[in-house]
Amino acid sequence: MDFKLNSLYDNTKNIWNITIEGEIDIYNSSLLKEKLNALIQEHKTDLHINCDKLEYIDSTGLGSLVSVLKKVKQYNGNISLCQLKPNVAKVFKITELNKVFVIEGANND
Amino acid sequence: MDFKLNSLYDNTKNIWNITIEGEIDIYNSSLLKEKLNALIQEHKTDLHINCDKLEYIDSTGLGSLVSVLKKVKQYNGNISLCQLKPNVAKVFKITELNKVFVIEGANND
Amino acid sequence: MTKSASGSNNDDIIELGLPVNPAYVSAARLTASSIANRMGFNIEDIEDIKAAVSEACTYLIKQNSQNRQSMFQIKFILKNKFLEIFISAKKDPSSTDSDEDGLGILMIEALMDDVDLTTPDDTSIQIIMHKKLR
Amino acid sequence: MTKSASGSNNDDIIELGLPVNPAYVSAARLTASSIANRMGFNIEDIEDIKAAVSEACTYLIKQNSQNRQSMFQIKFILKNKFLEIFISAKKDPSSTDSDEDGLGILMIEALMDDVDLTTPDDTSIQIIMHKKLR
Ligand SMILES: Nc1ncnc2c1ncn2[C@@H]1O[C@H](COP(=O)(O)OP(=O)(O)O)[C@@H](O)[C@H]1O
Ligand SMILES: Nc1ncnc2c1ncn2[C@@H]1O[C@H](COP(=O)(O)OP(=O)(O)O)[C@@H](O)[C@H]1O
Repeated sequence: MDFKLNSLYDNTKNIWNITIEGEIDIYNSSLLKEKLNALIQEHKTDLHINCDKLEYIDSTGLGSLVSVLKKVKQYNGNISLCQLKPNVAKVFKITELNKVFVIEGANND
Repeated sequence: MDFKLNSLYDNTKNIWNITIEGEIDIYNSSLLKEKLNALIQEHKTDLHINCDKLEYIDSTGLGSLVSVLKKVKQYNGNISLCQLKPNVAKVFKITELNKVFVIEGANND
Repeated sequence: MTKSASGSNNDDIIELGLPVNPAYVSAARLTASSIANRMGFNIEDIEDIKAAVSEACTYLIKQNSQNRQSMFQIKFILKNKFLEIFISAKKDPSSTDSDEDGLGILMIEALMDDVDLTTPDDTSIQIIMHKKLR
Repeated sequence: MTKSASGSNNDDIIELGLPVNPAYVSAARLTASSIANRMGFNIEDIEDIKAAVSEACTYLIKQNSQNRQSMFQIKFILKNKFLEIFISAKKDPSSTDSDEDGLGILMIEALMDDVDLTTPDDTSIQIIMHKKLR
């Protein structure tokens, strides 16, 4: 019931390829923020997050993503998310954060 | 949290190939017994049960299997189970039912 | 389980008491999901109920930052055509909503058919929510 | 969550009340699994705790076949080095163990470090079980 974050810096495209697995809630959302902030300290680039195995994210997890996005915007970068499960896509939609992040491709398994 | 049973009669080998997915407990174990009894009424043969996707079975589910096994033994048939997950293999072991059923190959994922 | 499968005309009631601690929100979520599943909700509605219970717990934790010894009380009641959920906890006398807390409540309102936030007295908060069986 | 992560020296306590009905045994199992996970048990021990709670509920249901309106009370207490679980329900005055019921208790004994079955009075049964954190 925790989450796992894998990251790989793509040298040629100059982007962070990230996958997040598991569940993000008030128990671990500050850790998500710390891990993403560490990445953008290393390389000030766009973040591509694959959410294929992200089972759940709550309001505090969304808050962490928004906080990181603010920093990314400062260097004119962006955060895109792909392969969202229906329940995860839904929380982005109802909070209208689907207009703030770049959301690509659904995951309807 | 329910279970799904798929069955396919193998004509050439004269066996029932069965897969059970999900969880079996006091809520649905009598249904398991009914479904297996219906199969052996149709063809009095050995039952090969693949437990690859069986997440849980309780004492009442084991009771259902034992009840069906008694009927299968009457026509000198057998029940074999394969691909048991560690927790499922464990309940067969602690109840010593691993000596009553034919248990083949583990599933250690 | 559909209502008739319970073999009774009375409402089924499930009660869960948990420490007001972020570590246990996942347990509340999982219990809610399991109950909603048994009550016959479809997959999308189960996810909605799960998320709404989680957000309600999170909201109450934020209103109760000074006292980690107290407990959530969560009560699930299966009425004839809908699930009713009561979630309550103590609140800090000084607590006020921040912007971010509002996001959680907004989400619950979008996910459930009816939501009510009450303060039975100065020291506690209760969130009541309904989801219709379709 | 390890003991120190809870930020407290007191025992964390989780309480769950469920209708004595086969439909809710899966909810008890899932809640137990989620709590054991948070308390830091390893995967094998989580499965053991889950199965033991499930078998205890099943045993109590069988001793209480006449009264589907009553409730299970399940209490999880995280002590310093072990998890203690209390599960109780009403029993039928007439109920006696069948062979098959014995299988469930035998399984609990194999899965947990310590099990105790008591009848606080003629109308109720309580199963108390311990699992050590390793
Ligand atoms: N804080 C609470 N926690 C748990 N259950 C509650 C709480 N408040 C009310 N209930 C339960 O909800 C049900 C209906 O409550 P109530 O608000 O009095 O209903 P109504 O407004 O429909 O008359 C009752 O069964 C009561 O036990
Ligand atoms: N039937 C029960 N249901 C829930 N909790 C119980 C029950 N019996 C005892 N407890 C709890 O277990 C803890 C220890 O109980 P007790 O048997 O009195 O302990 P000990 O034998 O160690 O003195 C107490 O916190 C008590 O609240």
